[in-house]
Amino acid sequence: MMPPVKVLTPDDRGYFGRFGGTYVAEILMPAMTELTRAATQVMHDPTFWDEYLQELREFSGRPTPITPLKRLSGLMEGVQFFLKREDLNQTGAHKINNVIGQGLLAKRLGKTRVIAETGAGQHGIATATMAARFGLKATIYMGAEDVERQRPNVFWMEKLGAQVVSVEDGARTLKDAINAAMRDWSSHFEDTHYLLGTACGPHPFPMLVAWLQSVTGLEAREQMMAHGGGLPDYVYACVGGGSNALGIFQGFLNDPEVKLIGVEAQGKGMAPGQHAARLASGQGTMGIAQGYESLFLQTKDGQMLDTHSVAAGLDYVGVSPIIAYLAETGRIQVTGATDAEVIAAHRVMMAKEGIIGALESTHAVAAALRDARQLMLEPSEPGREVKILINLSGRGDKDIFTIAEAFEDPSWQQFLEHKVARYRLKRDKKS
Amino acid sequence: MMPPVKVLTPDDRGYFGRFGGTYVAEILMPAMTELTRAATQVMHDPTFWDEYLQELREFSGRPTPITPLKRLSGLMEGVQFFLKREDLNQTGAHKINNVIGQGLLAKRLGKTRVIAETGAGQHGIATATMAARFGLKATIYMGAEDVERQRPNVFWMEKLGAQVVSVEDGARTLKDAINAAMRDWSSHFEDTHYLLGTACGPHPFPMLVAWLQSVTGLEAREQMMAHGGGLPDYVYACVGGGSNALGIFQGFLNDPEVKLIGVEAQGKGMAPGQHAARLASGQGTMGIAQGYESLFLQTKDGQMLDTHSVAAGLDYVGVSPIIAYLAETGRIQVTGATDAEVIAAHRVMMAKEGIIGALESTHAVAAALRDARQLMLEPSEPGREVKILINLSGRGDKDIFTIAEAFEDPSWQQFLEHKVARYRLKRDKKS
Amino acid sequence: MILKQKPFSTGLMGHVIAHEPSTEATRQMVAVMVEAGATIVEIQIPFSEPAADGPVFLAANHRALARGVTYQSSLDLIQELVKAHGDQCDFVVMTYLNIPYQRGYREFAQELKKSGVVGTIIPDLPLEFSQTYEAALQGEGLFNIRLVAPHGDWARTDRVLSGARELVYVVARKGVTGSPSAFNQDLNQMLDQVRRKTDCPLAVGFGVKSGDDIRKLAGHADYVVVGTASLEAWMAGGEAAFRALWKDLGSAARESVTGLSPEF
Amino acid sequence: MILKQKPFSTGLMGHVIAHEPSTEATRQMVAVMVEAGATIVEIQIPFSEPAADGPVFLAANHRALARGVTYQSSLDLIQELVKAHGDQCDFVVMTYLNIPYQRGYREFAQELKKSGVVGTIIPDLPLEFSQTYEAALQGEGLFNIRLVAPHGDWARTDRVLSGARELVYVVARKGVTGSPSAFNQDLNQMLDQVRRKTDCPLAVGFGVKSGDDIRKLAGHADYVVVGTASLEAWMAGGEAAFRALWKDLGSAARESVTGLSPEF
Ligand SMILES: Cc1ncc(COP(=O)(O)O)c(C=O)c1O
Ligand SMILES: Cc1ncc(COP(=O)(O)O)c(C=O)c1O
Repeated sequence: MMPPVKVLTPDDRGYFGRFGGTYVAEILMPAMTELTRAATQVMHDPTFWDEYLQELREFSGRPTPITPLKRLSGLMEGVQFFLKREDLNQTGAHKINNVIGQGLLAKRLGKTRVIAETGAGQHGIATATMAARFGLKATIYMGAEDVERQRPNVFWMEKLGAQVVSVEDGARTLKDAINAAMRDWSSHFEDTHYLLGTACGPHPFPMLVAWLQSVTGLEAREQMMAHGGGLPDYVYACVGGGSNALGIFQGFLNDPEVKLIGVEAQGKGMAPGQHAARLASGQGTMGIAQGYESLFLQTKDGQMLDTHSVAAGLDYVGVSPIIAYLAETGRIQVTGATDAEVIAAHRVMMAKEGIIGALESTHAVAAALRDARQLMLEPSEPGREVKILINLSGRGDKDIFTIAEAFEDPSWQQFLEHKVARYRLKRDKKS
Repeated sequence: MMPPVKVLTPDDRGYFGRFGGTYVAEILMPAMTELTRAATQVMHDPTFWDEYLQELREFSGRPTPITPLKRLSGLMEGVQFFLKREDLNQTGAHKINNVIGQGLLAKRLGKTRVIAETGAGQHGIATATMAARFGLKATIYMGAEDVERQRPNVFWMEKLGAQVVSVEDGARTLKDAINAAMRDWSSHFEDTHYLLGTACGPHPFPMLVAWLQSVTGLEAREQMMAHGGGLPDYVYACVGGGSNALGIFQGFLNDPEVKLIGVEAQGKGMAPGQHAARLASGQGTMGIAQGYESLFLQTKDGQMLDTHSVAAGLDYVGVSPIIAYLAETGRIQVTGATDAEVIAAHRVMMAKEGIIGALESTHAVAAALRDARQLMLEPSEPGREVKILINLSGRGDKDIFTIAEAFEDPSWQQFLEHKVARYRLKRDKKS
Repeated sequence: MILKQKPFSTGLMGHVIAHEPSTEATRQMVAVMVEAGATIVEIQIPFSEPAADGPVFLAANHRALARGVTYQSSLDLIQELVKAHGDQCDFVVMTYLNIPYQRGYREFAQELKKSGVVGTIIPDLPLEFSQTYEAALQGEGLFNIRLVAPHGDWARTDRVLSGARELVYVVARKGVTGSPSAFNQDLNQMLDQVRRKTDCPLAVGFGVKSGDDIRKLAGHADYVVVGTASLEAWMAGGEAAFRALWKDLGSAARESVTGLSPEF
Repeated sequence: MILKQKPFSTGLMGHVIAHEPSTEATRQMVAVMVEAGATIVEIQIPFSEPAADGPVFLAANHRALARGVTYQSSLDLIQELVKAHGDQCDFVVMTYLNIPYQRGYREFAQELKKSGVVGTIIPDLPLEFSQTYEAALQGEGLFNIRLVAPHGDWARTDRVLSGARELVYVVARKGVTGSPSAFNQDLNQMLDQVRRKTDCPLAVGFGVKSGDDIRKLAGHADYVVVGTASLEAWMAGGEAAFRALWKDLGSAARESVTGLSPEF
């Protein structure tokens, strides 16, 4: 079955309402046009979708399951939690969906190399993985700050054969990695596909990425109907760029009784620079940057602000034009979760359900738990249980350093000290 | 569909041929009898198998896919490689199958606590995960050597709510952890289920674990018939205790044209103490230890030898009585792979297929690649391609420390030094 | 025509980033440029995401913002520089679209007008989205300099050129500012082809770093833009090195003819 | 009956690990035990996987193996000790099944016989698998001491007791060697119940550490086995502490009656 592309088709300038567009250097415009044409073509080609699904099935184990959270549901009266398990994908996050889709597209376009930005490292790993499997060269741009936070991912990307470039510019995070990738692309678009990792950036990326990620939502709806006792009342998903949220939301856009809740990173609080909540804070303002028009955290002059989140993958200054559009139309609501709420929710998920979610995804869990606890949620039919579906976009193994630090785990610190001492000894012996 | 238990049913003393039995202290014998009765019961109860499959589907994302390895296959003429992707399970290995099955059984038996031994940490993580989800207490015994090698897994087990006990006895690896778990069990069998992680130990564990793991083989056979163009000619699986190998082999036991190859750890070479190849080395001799009669690496006096493998999960002195039995009957063959072959195969899998396998599982890959390269493999019908199915029992994220060391990665070492320096600074500030 | 001077020999177009590396340095740099014969100076208002700029300008943008340079302080400096040199040279603003977007295109145009600037260059504003912005500028009698790039899509370039006004900026190669370009046959052929499609003079930028480069463009380019090389000279050798560079550029430019047809 | 002495007051059964902590220490320990009145000495042949032993014996087994103690050197020492003390006391071997298994049960029995040992204790040999092994011992006129444990499955205990010979080892509690046991009513009731099912004298082991423990078992146990406490005393205070412990054990044992019926 082809996904319902109609719902999320932009106008012919690449706009969703007043959000979108293609604001890139002239040198890139033909590449954007070529890509738009190719994207539009495959979006109407059922054989592409089939090829895409087959690769996801064979390589990534799709469909991912829906897991009922029995113990968590037991904690609160009248509430049933379900997780959509994108963490069980190859490479441990939803990112692989988009990557495989764009990888197939890149091959159709005859490209021999892909480049990508990455924040949490998940998109970078996914891209490096796909490139290895498809026999493409890969260069991954990653903010120096994120390289530091997510070193294990860097290690694997390199071992998968990708070149990882640490981006030292600006805030040294995701937005700077995007700029760097764009710079590379403007020199190499002829043989290189820019494999953007979220539903942001210049048109056609938001449309293309959202379409590819819709596989999550289509599966989830079918699974809820078959095993979950019907449609959920609420769907929660974290919003970094917006791709995992759009992925799952698209399964339910035509079900008005299903409330769709995006969750942004409220970081350390609402002071500018301390969070990455573009919508939930009310602080995001219309702007044009990173190739598209949307809401950004910026000064009145239009300079992008620094952002913060414990989750590298949500630590981003802009937001998908499609998310901004759906929020403006009221079809989705956007809330947030703070670092502290996320660490607490992470603990609960581990201890009660045995699931180690990515810190990004745990934002959705934290907000759902909070809203349910505050009795803010109501079933669409009175008297029924409230069914809450949360998109667990990724797994948390990658976050071990961050989480060990958040918990101030002393044995982890000792372990690292011991390792380092051993490396030193070995080096000293050699020299 | 219930798995074909008949094939692997032991005699009433728990023996498969001349291998098996229940050699435990008198205090534990009633617990063993109770467990044997319960295991036998559920093995004939289709509702149990259904409940088991449902939990695996909902929580672990089964069925796991079969991935055709196109680029690897392209390297050699006339060979097609397929992977069975147990690495895509919840917690990243086949271990969760057995754990969920035994967890359901423990609940049927009214136990409120589980204990487990762990080598690589995968079984410990899986047990801690299941215990969190099922609301059971958990204690995990782990050789001190393995605690050191697999610290990330220890960290997660603790965060999942399990108590991890570092076992300082003996060689401080898997066998010592099993002894320690047995000691705990002999004090606490009334409320505690010993959740043994592989198809070893006293009867009924080999039978029970093999039966639960057969889910892999049943899926694999069906998938190969549906998408793989028919039965494989060869099935490769690594053999630590033997559970993943038995899991996949059971799908094909009744297909005599399918050759089943177990792969042991040949470590640094064939000198005693340098490997864990009980069968492949010809050095394993009949013995009784760890609760069962089978082949062990031991001195003429009957003292167990130290073993070595780069993969903690294969570094074990005994072998499943069922593996020993099937090898004796000639239904399976057992070969090995050295540490060096494994590191090389790991590299190839990452660079060519984008898959980061566990070092344990990579033993199977390494042997299959070597045997294929040496043109030792033949199709069951002349003229056809040779189809090789490899069981990828787990993913390799957990092995980052080991692999980074094997590759002598300098940036990883720098990263750790940097982390340690930062922890020190923070501590100094506090004090 | 808004631009004051039409070059008979190759025109020089200088580039500075407002207040970078310091306000005084910007003043001195512009003075030297004008002295060396620059007839257009492009002043960049810093932006946090200068997507079309290479490492040197990227770092300079960020340094300027970190030092507290704002839109307003940039405009103030521009106004001062126009006052000082406006009789000898035209000033244009180079910046990214988000800067005018935040101001409002109308207000932005009015403020530029007031400061004495004649036009703008916005590298992240493709033709498709330029209508409102260009109209706002035009409303104040200013113009937007369109960019043409060597992507090989001539149908597109035709569309870009069809509404171009005053000056066309021809990007010498793929990529971003700051890397060397090969000023060769291919580029000159492209310039000649562009010229057949427009009456506007052609400014060539991206990678021009010496008098030699200018000489290679003789007969094909009407203006050359010297950006990164100019800032690099200042950063490496201060005013002396900067002056030496512009002396070389100036004499090469004076010796070189433009590509404008005789009847221009 | 093979066992030489039937106790009227509570019998003392000592435990040593061959050559542990040293050969000389083992010699001295056995001498002190016999002097204090032990009539059975249990000598453990070290095994790498002593699954029924707690931390103290576990470590001792591994230390002994690390020092090079072998099956043969253990047998040699046993033979020497039987020569020295065999007139006052019986010796039994305690080890795990893999040791006789490697030797071959027949050969093992012959070698034990030759060394002068009268029986064995094999903690990891359940009734179900004991037939061949026990038959091999019996063939040489030796016996295997069966273990009974407080798991509450009396039907099973009946089966264990039904073929028991010479002595039954009653494990005082769940778990492994080396932890303290509560020598209380429950245990004594269990001992009495076991006694009703067998004619063999009952040795109680696991956790006996003092004369007081022995007094609490008076009238119920026929032998007490002192294992971990004995080795611990030696390790902590050498011969002096060891002698003091056994003096206490000896006098408590002499004061305590056994649970054997008067007609025994
Ligand atoms: C696990 C996970 N979830 C969510 C995100 C946020 O991205 P998006 O909003 O595009 O889903 C990331 C980004 O790296 C991620 O790794
Ligand atoms: C990934 C993986 N594969 C294989 C094994 C070996 O165990 P078995 O032979 O029981 O499958 C382990 C053990 O920890 C493991 O973690």
